[in-house]
Amino acid sequence: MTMTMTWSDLIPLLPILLSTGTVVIAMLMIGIRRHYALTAAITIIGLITAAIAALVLMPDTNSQITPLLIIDKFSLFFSFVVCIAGLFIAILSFPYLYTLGDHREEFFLLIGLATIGGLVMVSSNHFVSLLLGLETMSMALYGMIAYPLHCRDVSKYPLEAAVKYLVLSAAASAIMLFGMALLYGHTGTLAFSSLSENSAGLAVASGSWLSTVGVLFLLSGIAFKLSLAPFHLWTPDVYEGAPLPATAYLATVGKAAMFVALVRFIEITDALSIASVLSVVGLLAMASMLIGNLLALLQNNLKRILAYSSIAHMGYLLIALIASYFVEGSLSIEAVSFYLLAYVIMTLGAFGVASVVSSSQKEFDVIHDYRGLFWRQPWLAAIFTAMLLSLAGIPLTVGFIGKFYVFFAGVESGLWVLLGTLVLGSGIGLYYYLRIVFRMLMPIKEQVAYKEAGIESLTSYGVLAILFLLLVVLGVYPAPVMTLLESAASLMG
Amino acid sequence: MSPIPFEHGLIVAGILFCLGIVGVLTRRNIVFVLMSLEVMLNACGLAFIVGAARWGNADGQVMFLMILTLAAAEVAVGLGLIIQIYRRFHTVDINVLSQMKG
Amino acid sequence: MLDLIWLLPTFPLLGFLILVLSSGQLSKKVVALVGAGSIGLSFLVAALIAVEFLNSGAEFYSMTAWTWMSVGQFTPGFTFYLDGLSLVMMLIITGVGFLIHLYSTGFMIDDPSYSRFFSYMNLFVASMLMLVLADNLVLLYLGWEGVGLCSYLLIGFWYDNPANGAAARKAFVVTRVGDTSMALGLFLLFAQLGTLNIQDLMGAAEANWTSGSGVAVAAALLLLGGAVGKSAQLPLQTWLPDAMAGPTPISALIHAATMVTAGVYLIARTHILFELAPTVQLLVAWIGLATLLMAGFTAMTQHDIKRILAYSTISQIGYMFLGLGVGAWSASVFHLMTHAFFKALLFLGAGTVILSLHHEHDIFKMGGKRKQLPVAFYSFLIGSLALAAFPFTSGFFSKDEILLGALALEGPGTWLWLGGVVGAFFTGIYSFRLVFVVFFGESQAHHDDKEVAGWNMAGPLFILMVLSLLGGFIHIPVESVFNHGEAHEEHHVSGLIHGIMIAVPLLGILVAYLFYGGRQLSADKLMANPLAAALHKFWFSHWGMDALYNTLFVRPFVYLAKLNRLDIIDQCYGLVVTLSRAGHGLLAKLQNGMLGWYAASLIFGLVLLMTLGVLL
Amino acid sequence: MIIVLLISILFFGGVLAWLAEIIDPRLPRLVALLAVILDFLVMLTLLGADADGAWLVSFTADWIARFGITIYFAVDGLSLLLILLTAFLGVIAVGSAWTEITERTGFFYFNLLWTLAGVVGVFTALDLFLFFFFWEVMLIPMYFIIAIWGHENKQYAAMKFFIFTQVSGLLMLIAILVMAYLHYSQFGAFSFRYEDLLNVETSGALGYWLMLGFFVGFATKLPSVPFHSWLPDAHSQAPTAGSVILAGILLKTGAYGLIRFTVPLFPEAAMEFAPIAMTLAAISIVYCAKVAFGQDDLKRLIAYTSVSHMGFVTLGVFAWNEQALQGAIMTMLAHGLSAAALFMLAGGLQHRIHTRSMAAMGGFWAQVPRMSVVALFFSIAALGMPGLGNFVGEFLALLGAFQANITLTTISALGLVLASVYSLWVIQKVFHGAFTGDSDQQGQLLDLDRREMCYFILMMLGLIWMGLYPQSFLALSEPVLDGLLSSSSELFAALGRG
Repeated sequence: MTMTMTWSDLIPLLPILLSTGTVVIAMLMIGIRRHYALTAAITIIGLITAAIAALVLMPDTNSQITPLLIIDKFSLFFSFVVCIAGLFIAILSFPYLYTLGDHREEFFLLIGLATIGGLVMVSSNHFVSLLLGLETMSMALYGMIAYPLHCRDVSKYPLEAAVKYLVLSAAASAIMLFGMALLYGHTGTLAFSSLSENSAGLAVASGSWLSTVGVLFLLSGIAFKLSLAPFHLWTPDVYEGAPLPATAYLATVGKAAMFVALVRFIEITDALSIASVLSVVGLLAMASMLIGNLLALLQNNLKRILAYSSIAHMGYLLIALIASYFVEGSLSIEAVSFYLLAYVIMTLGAFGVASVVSSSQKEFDVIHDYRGLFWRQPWLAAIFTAMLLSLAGIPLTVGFIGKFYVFFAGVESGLWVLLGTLVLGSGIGLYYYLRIVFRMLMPIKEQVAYKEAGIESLTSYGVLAILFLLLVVLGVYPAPVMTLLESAASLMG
Repeated sequence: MSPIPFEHGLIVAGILFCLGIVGVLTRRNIVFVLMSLEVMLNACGLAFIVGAARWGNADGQVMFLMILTLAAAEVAVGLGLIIQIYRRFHTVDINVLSQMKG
Repeated sequence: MLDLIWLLPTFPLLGFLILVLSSGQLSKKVVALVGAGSIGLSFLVAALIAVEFLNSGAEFYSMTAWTWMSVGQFTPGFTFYLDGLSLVMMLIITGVGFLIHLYSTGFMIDDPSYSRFFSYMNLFVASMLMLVLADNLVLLYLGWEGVGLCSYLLIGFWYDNPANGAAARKAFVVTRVGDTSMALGLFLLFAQLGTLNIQDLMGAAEANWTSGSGVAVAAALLLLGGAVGKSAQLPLQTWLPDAMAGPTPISALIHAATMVTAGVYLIARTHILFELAPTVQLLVAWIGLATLLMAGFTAMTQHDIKRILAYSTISQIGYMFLGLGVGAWSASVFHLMTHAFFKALLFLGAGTVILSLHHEHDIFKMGGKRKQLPVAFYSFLIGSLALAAFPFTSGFFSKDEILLGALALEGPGTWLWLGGVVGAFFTGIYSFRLVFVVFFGESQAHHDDKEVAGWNMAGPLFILMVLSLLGGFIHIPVESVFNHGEAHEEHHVSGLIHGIMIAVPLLGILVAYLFYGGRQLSADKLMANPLAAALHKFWFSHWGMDALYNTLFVRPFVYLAKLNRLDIIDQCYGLVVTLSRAGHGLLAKLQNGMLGWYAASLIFGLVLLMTLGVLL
Repeated sequence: MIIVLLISILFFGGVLAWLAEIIDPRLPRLVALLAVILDFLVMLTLLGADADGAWLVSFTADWIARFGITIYFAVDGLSLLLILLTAFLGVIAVGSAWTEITERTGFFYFNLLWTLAGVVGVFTALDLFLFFFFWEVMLIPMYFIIAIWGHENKQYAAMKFFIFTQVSGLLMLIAILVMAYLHYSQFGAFSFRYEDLLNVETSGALGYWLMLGFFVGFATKLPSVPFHSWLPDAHSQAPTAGSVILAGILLKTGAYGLIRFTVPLFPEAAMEFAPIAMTLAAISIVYCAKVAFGQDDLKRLIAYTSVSHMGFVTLGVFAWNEQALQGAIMTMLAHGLSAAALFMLAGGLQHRIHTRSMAAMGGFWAQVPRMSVVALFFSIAALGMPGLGNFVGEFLALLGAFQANITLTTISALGLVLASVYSLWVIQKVFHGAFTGDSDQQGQLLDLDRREMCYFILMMLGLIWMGLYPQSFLALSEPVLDGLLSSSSELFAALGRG
């Protein structure tokens, strides 16, 4: 293939281009005249168009744009997910930042930027594009995490969170890069496709010490970004310190995009065929499931609980990924994709509920703040409960279908030990999810003064409603999405 | 003159990388921590250059450029945050940033 | 007419329902009418049926009301089966039952929960009739449990005294042990022979099992377990004395005349099975003998008028078991009947005494009541004569037959006979000890007490007196039931034997007289002897059986139950919780918020992966 | 179709009840009552249905083609009996909550009806995915019922209940998935349909493990030792209606699962496992009877007796012959009524004297004669008095089990004795003896009112009917059992059993 690009190549890139355009316009807009609502509107519209573009392109697009990006059903599906997630978070952050003093507009800029990074990551099959996407997103995230910093009355510790995230993720990136360098040194290429088999017959899968060490370095870096145990320590602090929308973004898009890239890398280069890598991934999965759930067990801070539970969920996802190595067919990739989708939906929902009652001045992120919510705001509580039950993998919710998928993948490839751990983990998980639910069911003693929801937060309620619908519909009738994913996943595996 | 063998270059890069790591671990002054991160990143860059030299293709150099930009950006943001830290705590010791735990 | 047999249990059942549903709204008159009347009606029906059946000369008659359940080949039905044996039983139950109900209408008149009493009584009679009329063992079991339940309810009738409740529970649980063994017997029989219809069962057993075969022995043993439970024989006899906590008519009806003899009925009913298991049958005899002797000894030491009668009941049923054991089937049934007469008489008499003396039970607090309580006196006199088998009273004939039957048995027969005779001697002693102490000698207290005995109480007593005296001449039509295997050959017994059997009870009575009547001999002197005292104490506690069972079963069970109140298994799950909490605490410690530490963990993870990568 | 109707009546009835609260807080209970009664009537129409093949009625629709998952309901005699029980106890439960539940009535009856809907789904779903779906669905509303309207220690109880059933459920899910996958590898297509999975060849160690997966799932719900420890807490903490549903119906889903799935799907493995299962059953019977006797909390006591009684079901199922199975089923039905009634009585007492501790009770007979008679009746039923339903069940179960395993049956028979011990102990402690309540309660302890009486009388009649003419129930389940037995008989013959 050539490095040159034709105009026709631009069409598949539309999602990326559109979101980039959005950012540029928003930036100019801010430069000309600060207007909160308008900036938000631009970002939202831009992301919507990008999402639509991805949706339109999805049915029949499968092209390698330069060696860097591959735009196929799989990447487009996740481009769509990323855009929508970004969109929702943008909508949610509108009321959240509403009361923040000045300079509120740039936040949407950062969301846009991060989204670009995410889009690049999900469609990258080259180390360069992976690095670009990843770092674009990370840079934006630093900004988002530290965002409320400039105004006096901010409850949480954005600074601490930002610094921790900056230093650690930079270190992680360095480790990842070193792994890339080793692989490059071993095979002489940076493209996944040629990593699998190159002219010199030096493949990643060849399992020479260089490639093994390289893959392990790479994995460590990725494991950090996915906050898999034992690389998870940063997660709760950053989640807690960051403003809710940033946390939501980090937790959803940040994780999802990274995982998609990982899937692509593994699937194309077949890195799991290295025995040691396979077993290491397996151990990562087990450790994440157990440690994540155990850490969340008696945690009282909602954000931290979700942080820990995300660790566990990444562990669950790894099971499906490992399964993809054992069996033919696309089932396990489907499982990964569906679970990611489910994970994004329910995590967004959970953070969304928290953010509609919170503002940048006062966040309600201690589970005790939600006592009696069921009797104060039944619908909000119902949504929250649904999200938590979904995270716990109870039927009628998308989370159950996701878990079902993972179980099936695991069963297909006979990963009994991992499945056992999964059962154990879920058992522990139930405890802390139900703890929150129980708080909401408690009779109301004294009112917790939530942020009074003005007209500006209507949209975010709308978002929650949509997420709830998705949760239930996909939980009860997932067939259409399944067929879509089946065809998308069949491109790999 | 004969080219430097691939392994040697890699070993140098590795040593550099480890130095960076040691720096990050041992330093409590956040400025030095950032510098150590730079060292790590540059170690990667070196590794890429060595690889490029081995295979005689440009990808390595391209990657190095990317790494430079990345490092620059990291530092930019990092320094911004350091200023904030200094404003608040009048110190640049990283251990002041330990209010969240458990 | 015969097809009206279903009416027998129905009348009492209706009575029960009426009394329960009315929930104490009816006046005592109506209650009495319903309560006693229902039994009276079924006695009438029973009598008519009996006449017709005997005239018809049929071997048996059976009618099916409906099929209870049909599961595979297991198809017990609500089927009534009438033959000589069930005929006798049915007449005893309805007849004596009616008299006792009649008596109760007077006896219980002051009791607040009058109708509750009669509802239980009616339910009891209904179940008892079910028991004896059942044609299959499952239906029999229904009656069997039913009477147990009623016995429980009636013993605990005065529930506000916990002691009565305890006695009632004891009675139910102890008999339940027997019942369970019986149920197992049923399971075994069904598993082996594929039916529980008694007649088919007996046929099949005879056809398939050789005498003394293991299965037969096992089945017979299990049934025997049930029998000893209900009939208060060794080793399950301990409940009966306590059962005296109930109102006296109850003791008369349930714990003397009818229910306690159910065990005898069961064995007689399934006698073929026992004949197939000679060892078990002999065991029945020995159990009977041991029980009658033990109870005899104990009866001589008791003070409580009802407990004396209770032990005498145990001992008399011991005779019946002895008879069954030696194959004198009809003799046992005969004794069952006569015993029903005179023991009911005695209990009702006792009831009159107790009622007249304001619920005084201790015989040594009575005395000289001959004039004061004539009706009771004559009841006791006649009853005791019959009980002691005074010549030509009803008890004499029946006991005579049993002992002769024992004698007829080769091998241990002689010993059994001897034991029986010794028992008869004690019977004489304790029965007349009672009479002399209560009705002769100088009066202790309650001088002015008038005898409470309205017509409805006196009437039944008179009838029972007559029956106790002349019951011996009744002929019970049970040959057709026991036609096989009965010790028929009328081998001649020497006059000496007869002499002994007549003399020994009289001797007993004489001894009783010497001690308590004429006071030529003094029990107190006897007591002075430590050995005798110890023996007395030992016998008084009925050979320490209660204490034994308490330490063996009751206390350990209660102790364990209390000990494990928290359910050890639940605790184990608690352990899991503790573990995961500990794990949480441990891991949470690692989240110390130190950036340096986090970076270190990052590197540590890297190194870990490397090492794993190298190792694996 | 009619089955879908059955379930949707309850689902929408629930929603309606919730909405009705807006109009009047006393309206939901009415809505709920009507919904359940309507459901019951619709079920009765099924009695007339004539079987097409194995099922009286069945309904199939596509759901998730990717995995060959279908919406497949079917009803046969067995399921019919159980859903009838469900609806009947549903009525009773609504009645028991009538006055007890005063706050958030709408949401309460919503949960109540959804639990019932879930249970009906469990009893009728024959696509194992669908089955599992309902299996989990019925838990959530139950969790709410316990967690919101429960007593002092509700969070612990609700949590324990949920986690136990969930974790065991996941094990079952794995087993189900393996079955579907085996079907794929043996017939080339995923399927969760009952009939399809019956054809799956499951032999050897794998089959054994799968069977265990199902067994644990069901034994936890049943519950059988050692998975029983959630039950005492759940029962004692739940509001009366909750206990009624739990003891009356939810436990039965476990037994149903054993009969419908565990043994038929894995005959060989089940055969191999039978001795262990029966041992567990015997232990449940005796052990829990003993623990029950040690309790002071009345509801806890009854809860343990439930475990003890369900032991007879396990025993019967794994003895796997006609008498035993019929016994198991009768026990399920009879225990459904008797346990429900006992819990209602306990709840009634707690409602009156605000404690469940038997130490604070005694001599209530004179105070509340009607209640005492009712209590006496049901304790007598519980201890297996002939002429009442429980006897038929337990007797048949033991009768059948005896043919399978004499020793264990003998041990289990001890349960009959122990049952009499604790039942009579309760009567003695609560109703007999001298009045020990607070003196101010003397005389002002309310007896059962007309409404309560009519529920209890309904249940009494039910038990008497079962006891005197069980044929009308046995007849319904007989064809089902014949089918099951004949399908496994030759295998059993090969193994020298049955």
